[in-house]
Amino acid sequence: MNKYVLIGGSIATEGAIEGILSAEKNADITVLCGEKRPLYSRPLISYALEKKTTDEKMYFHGEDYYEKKGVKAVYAVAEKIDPEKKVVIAEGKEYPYDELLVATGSKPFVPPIKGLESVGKKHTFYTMDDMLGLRADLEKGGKVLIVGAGLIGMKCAEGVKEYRDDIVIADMAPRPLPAATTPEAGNIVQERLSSIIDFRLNAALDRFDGNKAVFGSGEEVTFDILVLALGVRPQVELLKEIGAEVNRGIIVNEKMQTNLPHIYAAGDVVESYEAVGESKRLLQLFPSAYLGGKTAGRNMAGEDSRFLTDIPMNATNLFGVRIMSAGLFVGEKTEVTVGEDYRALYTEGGVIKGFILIGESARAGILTDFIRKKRSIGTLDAKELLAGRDLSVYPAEERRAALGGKYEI
Amino acid sequence: MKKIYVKEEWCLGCHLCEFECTYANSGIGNIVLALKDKEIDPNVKVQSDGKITFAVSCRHCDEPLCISACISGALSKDETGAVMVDRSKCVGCGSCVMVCPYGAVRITKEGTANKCQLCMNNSCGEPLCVKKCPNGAIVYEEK
Amino acid sequence: MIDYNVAPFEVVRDYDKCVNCRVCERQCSNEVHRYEEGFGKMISDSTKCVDCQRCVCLCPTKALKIVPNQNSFRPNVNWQQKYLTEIYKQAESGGVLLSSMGNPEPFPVYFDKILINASQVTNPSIDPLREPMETRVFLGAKPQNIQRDAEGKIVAKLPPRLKLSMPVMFSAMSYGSISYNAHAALARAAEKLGIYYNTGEGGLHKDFYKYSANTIVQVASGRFGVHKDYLEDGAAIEIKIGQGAKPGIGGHLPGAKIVGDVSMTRMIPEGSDAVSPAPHHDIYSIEDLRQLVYSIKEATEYKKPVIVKIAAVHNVAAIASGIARSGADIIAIDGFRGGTGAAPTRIRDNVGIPIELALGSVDQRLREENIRDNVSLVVAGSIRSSADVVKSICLGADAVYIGSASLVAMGCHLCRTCNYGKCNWGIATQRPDLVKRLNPDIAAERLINMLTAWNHEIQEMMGGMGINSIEALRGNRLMLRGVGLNERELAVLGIKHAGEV
Amino acid sequence: MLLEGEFRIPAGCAISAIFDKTGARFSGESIIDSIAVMRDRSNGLGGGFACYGIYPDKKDLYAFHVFFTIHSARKDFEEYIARYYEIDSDEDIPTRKIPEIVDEPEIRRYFVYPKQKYIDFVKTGPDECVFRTVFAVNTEIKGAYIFSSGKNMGIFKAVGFPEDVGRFYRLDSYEGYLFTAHGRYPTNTPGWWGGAHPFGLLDLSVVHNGEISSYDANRRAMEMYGYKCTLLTDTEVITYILDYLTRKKGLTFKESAEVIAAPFWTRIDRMSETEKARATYLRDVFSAELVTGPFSIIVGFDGGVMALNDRLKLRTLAVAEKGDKVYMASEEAAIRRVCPSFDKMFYAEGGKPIVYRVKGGKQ
Repeated sequence: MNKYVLIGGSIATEGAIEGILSAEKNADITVLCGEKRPLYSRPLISYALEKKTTDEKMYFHGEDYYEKKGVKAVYAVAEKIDPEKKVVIAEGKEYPYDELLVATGSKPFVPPIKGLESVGKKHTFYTMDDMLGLRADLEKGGKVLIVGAGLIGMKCAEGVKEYRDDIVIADMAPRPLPAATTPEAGNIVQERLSSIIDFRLNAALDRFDGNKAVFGSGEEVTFDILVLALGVRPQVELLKEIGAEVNRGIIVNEKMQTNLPHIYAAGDVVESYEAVGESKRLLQLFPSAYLGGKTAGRNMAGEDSRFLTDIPMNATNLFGVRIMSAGLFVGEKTEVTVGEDYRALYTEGGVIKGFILIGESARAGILTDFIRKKRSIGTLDAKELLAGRDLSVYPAEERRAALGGKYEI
Repeated sequence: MKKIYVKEEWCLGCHLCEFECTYANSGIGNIVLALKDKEIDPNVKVQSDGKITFAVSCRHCDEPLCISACISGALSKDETGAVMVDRSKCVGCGSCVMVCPYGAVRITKEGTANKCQLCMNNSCGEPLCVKKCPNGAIVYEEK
Repeated sequence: MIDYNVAPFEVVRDYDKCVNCRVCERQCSNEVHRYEEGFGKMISDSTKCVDCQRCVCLCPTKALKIVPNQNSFRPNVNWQQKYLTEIYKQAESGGVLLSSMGNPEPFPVYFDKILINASQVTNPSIDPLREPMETRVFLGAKPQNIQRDAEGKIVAKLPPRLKLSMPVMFSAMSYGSISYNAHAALARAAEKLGIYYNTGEGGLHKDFYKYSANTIVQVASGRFGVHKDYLEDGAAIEIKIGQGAKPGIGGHLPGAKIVGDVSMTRMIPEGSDAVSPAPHHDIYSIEDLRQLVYSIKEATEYKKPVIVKIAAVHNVAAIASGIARSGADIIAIDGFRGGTGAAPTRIRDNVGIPIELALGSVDQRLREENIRDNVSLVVAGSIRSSADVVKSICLGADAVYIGSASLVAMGCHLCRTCNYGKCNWGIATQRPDLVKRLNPDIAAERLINMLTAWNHEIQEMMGGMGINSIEALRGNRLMLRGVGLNERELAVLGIKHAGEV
Repeated sequence: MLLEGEFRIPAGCAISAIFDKTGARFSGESIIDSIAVMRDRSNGLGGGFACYGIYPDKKDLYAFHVFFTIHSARKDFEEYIARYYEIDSDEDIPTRKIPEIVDEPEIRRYFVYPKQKYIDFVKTGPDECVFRTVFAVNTEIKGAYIFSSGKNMGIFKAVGFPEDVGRFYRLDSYEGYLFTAHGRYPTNTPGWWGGAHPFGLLDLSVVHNGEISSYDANRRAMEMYGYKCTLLTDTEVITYILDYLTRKKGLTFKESAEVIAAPFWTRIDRMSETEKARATYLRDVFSAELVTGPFSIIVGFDGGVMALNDRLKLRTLAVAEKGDKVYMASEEAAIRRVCPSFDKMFYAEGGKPIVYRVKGGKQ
């Protein structure tokens, strides 16, 4: 019977467990969990901070998930992989494997900034521990500066809002969510949130001086609590040192295999096939991690499964503003604004490449499906698709089949 | 598993299913009290391509994208394979809406996800849209 | 110009219950209901209502009811309101009044004045749940002499006949007068039940040739849709001379209904009126009929029974006797309450006689002339229940035709406006959006359910009489008694009055 | 109160029969003993016997047994008969005066044969002549009633308990190869002599126990074929059906039984194709002659006897054999009384005819 070892205890690992078990009931699975916590959902930390959910609900499949699945959970940090002996060494102990998954995820990026050591209360915002630490400080009170207006920074701000109203978010970029959205969308978000958040944009950090942040412009911001949300970096070391092919992330094929035999990788740590750009890409998304992990798991258990429909996508809700996007923002752009809402559709040769919806976004999944399937929009009008959509936009036979149950879209 | 299927050639576009669905999930024992002067937000929606109408509700996919995208564990499959939603867990992020190819999941005005659960967690026993469809356009069967 | 017409019905909406779902609005082809934005409520225009009950049935909160309009002209036993309104209509239009389905006027319903017998003590009743209870019937002529072969064995060769699992068939209703889906349902049900349905004078749609083993094809005065394959496809061929709802009158299907497949099936151009002449223009006498019967038999190599259908009129017995000698295998008699897709109101309500009396005299007459074995008798014209079936069999019928009852099973509420072509139940219409409302899967199942139930009831009644085979019921008039009937009526029916020994 | 024939009487009954397979003749005494056992199945309102082989020296002549209930009737009858028949001889039927039998009519018998020109006129043979005469007399001559019309056989019946009727008619003085007996339990009538059973037409006689539910269907069919049901009794219509099927349609007694107590469709549908075709043919063509409801009958005919139960076997009929003798009766006791030890004994199954014929056929 195969021994499966999974390094990392998050979504990709969950996917892998489901994948392996779907192919091999009561398989022998060991999870090496460096974070020393049962499986929980990282994206929930901001909601927990915001008290939209509770700490125990963050264990979103229950604290006993591993037990329920019959998986051995070892709360230890993996330090080394020996591909010859086919063992993983974690905190001195050896864990032999037949098939190995590396889902080490990523860790927050903290650049070398002058005077950072002089800051008293500083946090990153990535793990449950980060959240708990930040929450402890927030409860004691104090003004918050968040450096980084990306998704993590913004969601963090939403959580912090629960504790005090004066939040400053600084970013060297000219607008919030620089990576996840387009300039147009970013501006709209900034506009709609400016009344709530004190944005400092185009603001490159120069140095810290105790409780003072000094920007290149000479502008100064004082704070009690600092949150650094400057993005994350894949933790590729374990594989890099044994010669895996690594770019920014570990390179895997559509079966989630690394170039090393019996070693798979999935989740935030990989650069995997992305269907819109049709190239390897570092996606670091929740569904990508889960489905990537599941694909890996199935292949580890001897099936032949390929993950070919992975695309960038994001859905979130910032201070009541719903932001949804998928695909790539390339090709011909069609924009509409309805009241405060903003919608944009990107097409290339009648095929939808991407979209952004701010505000109303009912049945957006239909657009996502067009992207995934590279289905031509044919005679459909992009503006109408943005105005609203339902099953009537699918080709009749596909729709009939879907409703008749013969075929899944 | 037993699923809801739509025979669009028999759909009359009468929209009864939408009202019966709302009633079924209202938790109110009387249809008038359940619907009178209320905005309805049913789990089944009658849609039309201009020529033909059809009632759309959750397809309960074998590999539901909504579940793989759900960050809160609010969406899950029950033992029968039906996709169920635990609204107390949902944080309303909208990932399910973003991925559902049928547009069959929505965020309600309470800010959490909702969808067809085959009337399994209400008192109807069988999906009321099926039971009340006047023309057999919605069926509940094994395929 | 003054509008003299008074809405016969009133739509009553309970606004406490109405939830503005607008289902009634979407379901009413007569556009009675409308949602009034400003008002924020549904409103109804009663003048357009035909009381088909579609909205009442579909209203999820049962907020609707249709009641007779209480508005009344000054009461007058002689000049009833109906006569006045009819005159107003004619004064306005100058046209013949049309209506549909059977005669609704208060003539006696003899079935309701006849009671059925049951066994007590001297002769045990039979429990259909424990003992066999046979309802199989064969229709067709009976051979006069028995042939035996060399070894003296009976030569078991019978004239062409129909085999029924129970003594009920679906009456002639043409594709055109009723919808494709209605025909589909009738055909499927007939096949499943082991009985027959009848094309009427509309021809046979190509899709339904697969039900040929359970199809009776009709040849009527218009000869619409009649061709070689059609005749050869039927299990039996019915020559339609007359129809209970409009004896002596031809048919008229307006061009509006002659669309697409209907025109193809009838083999006449789209949009042209389908006018069936009053008589067959090759049948001006009984001997002409005999010639048609035999030309049809020749054309089909004597393989199929030929039915001659007539309306029940005053001298029906003499006519039947003539037909029994014409070579026909089956005589179908349609009583004056028989339904129709459209008939002149005056004819429908004033011409013909009740089927019970017609049957009473025809069966007796054929027996007196010793020609009852030449033919089987099928009666029609408002058979409403299994009891009507049993009473018909006891009076001497071999089987019955049901038309209206089958439509009712499919949802018809006898609003009697088939002639408008806007049937909300998808039955008597060709409008695709309305036809769609009749799902043949459901309609066929309802037909099957109804007749299955009727058959159980027939068996219960037979068992009660100590009869376990339907043959023993045929013409068994001693099993019937009349109530409130006079000597003449009893004599014609050939039954005694209740209480007589 | 209406007389028999003016309305229909449901009746319960006792029947029995004794038959000699060799055709050897024996005294009518034993049949009286047999039927007497079942006294409580009768109520004194009718009893009678059919006796075969009792007129060996006049066996080619038709023996008319006639009741005259009014004085003028005999004259009318004899004038009528004289017109169409050669009358060989006629006499009062000898009876024994006993207190149990009262209100007797004038009872006579005539040995006759149709005149040639009558036979020529009717064309279909002397039996048909007699058939017509019986109906003419019984319907047209008030007060005259032919209750027996076969050759070398005779029916004797009266109002009273059968054993008394037997003694009244001196049955002990007759010898025949077949005797059938009937004791009657009519439920609502004084009963009259003509209404007692057996019922006969030509040499066919029927004793019947039961009440059939198909009566009017059968009656109206028979009347269409020229029979007149004057008594409105089951026995009468069954007799006519048998006469119609055997004499007019040429069916065998077994085939007739298959018509009267037809096999159920469920059974027919399981038969071989040829059998199925035959059975279907009989049921379809003679559907009006199917008899439903409870009955057990014993049919006497020239040279044989048939027992038949209805298709559901709602009445019992015991049959026993001893040597050349065959015994039949509603109750086993009635057989044991006259035949304490038998070779075999069985009960007639529903719808399965039991036919015995004299070795060598007709007498």
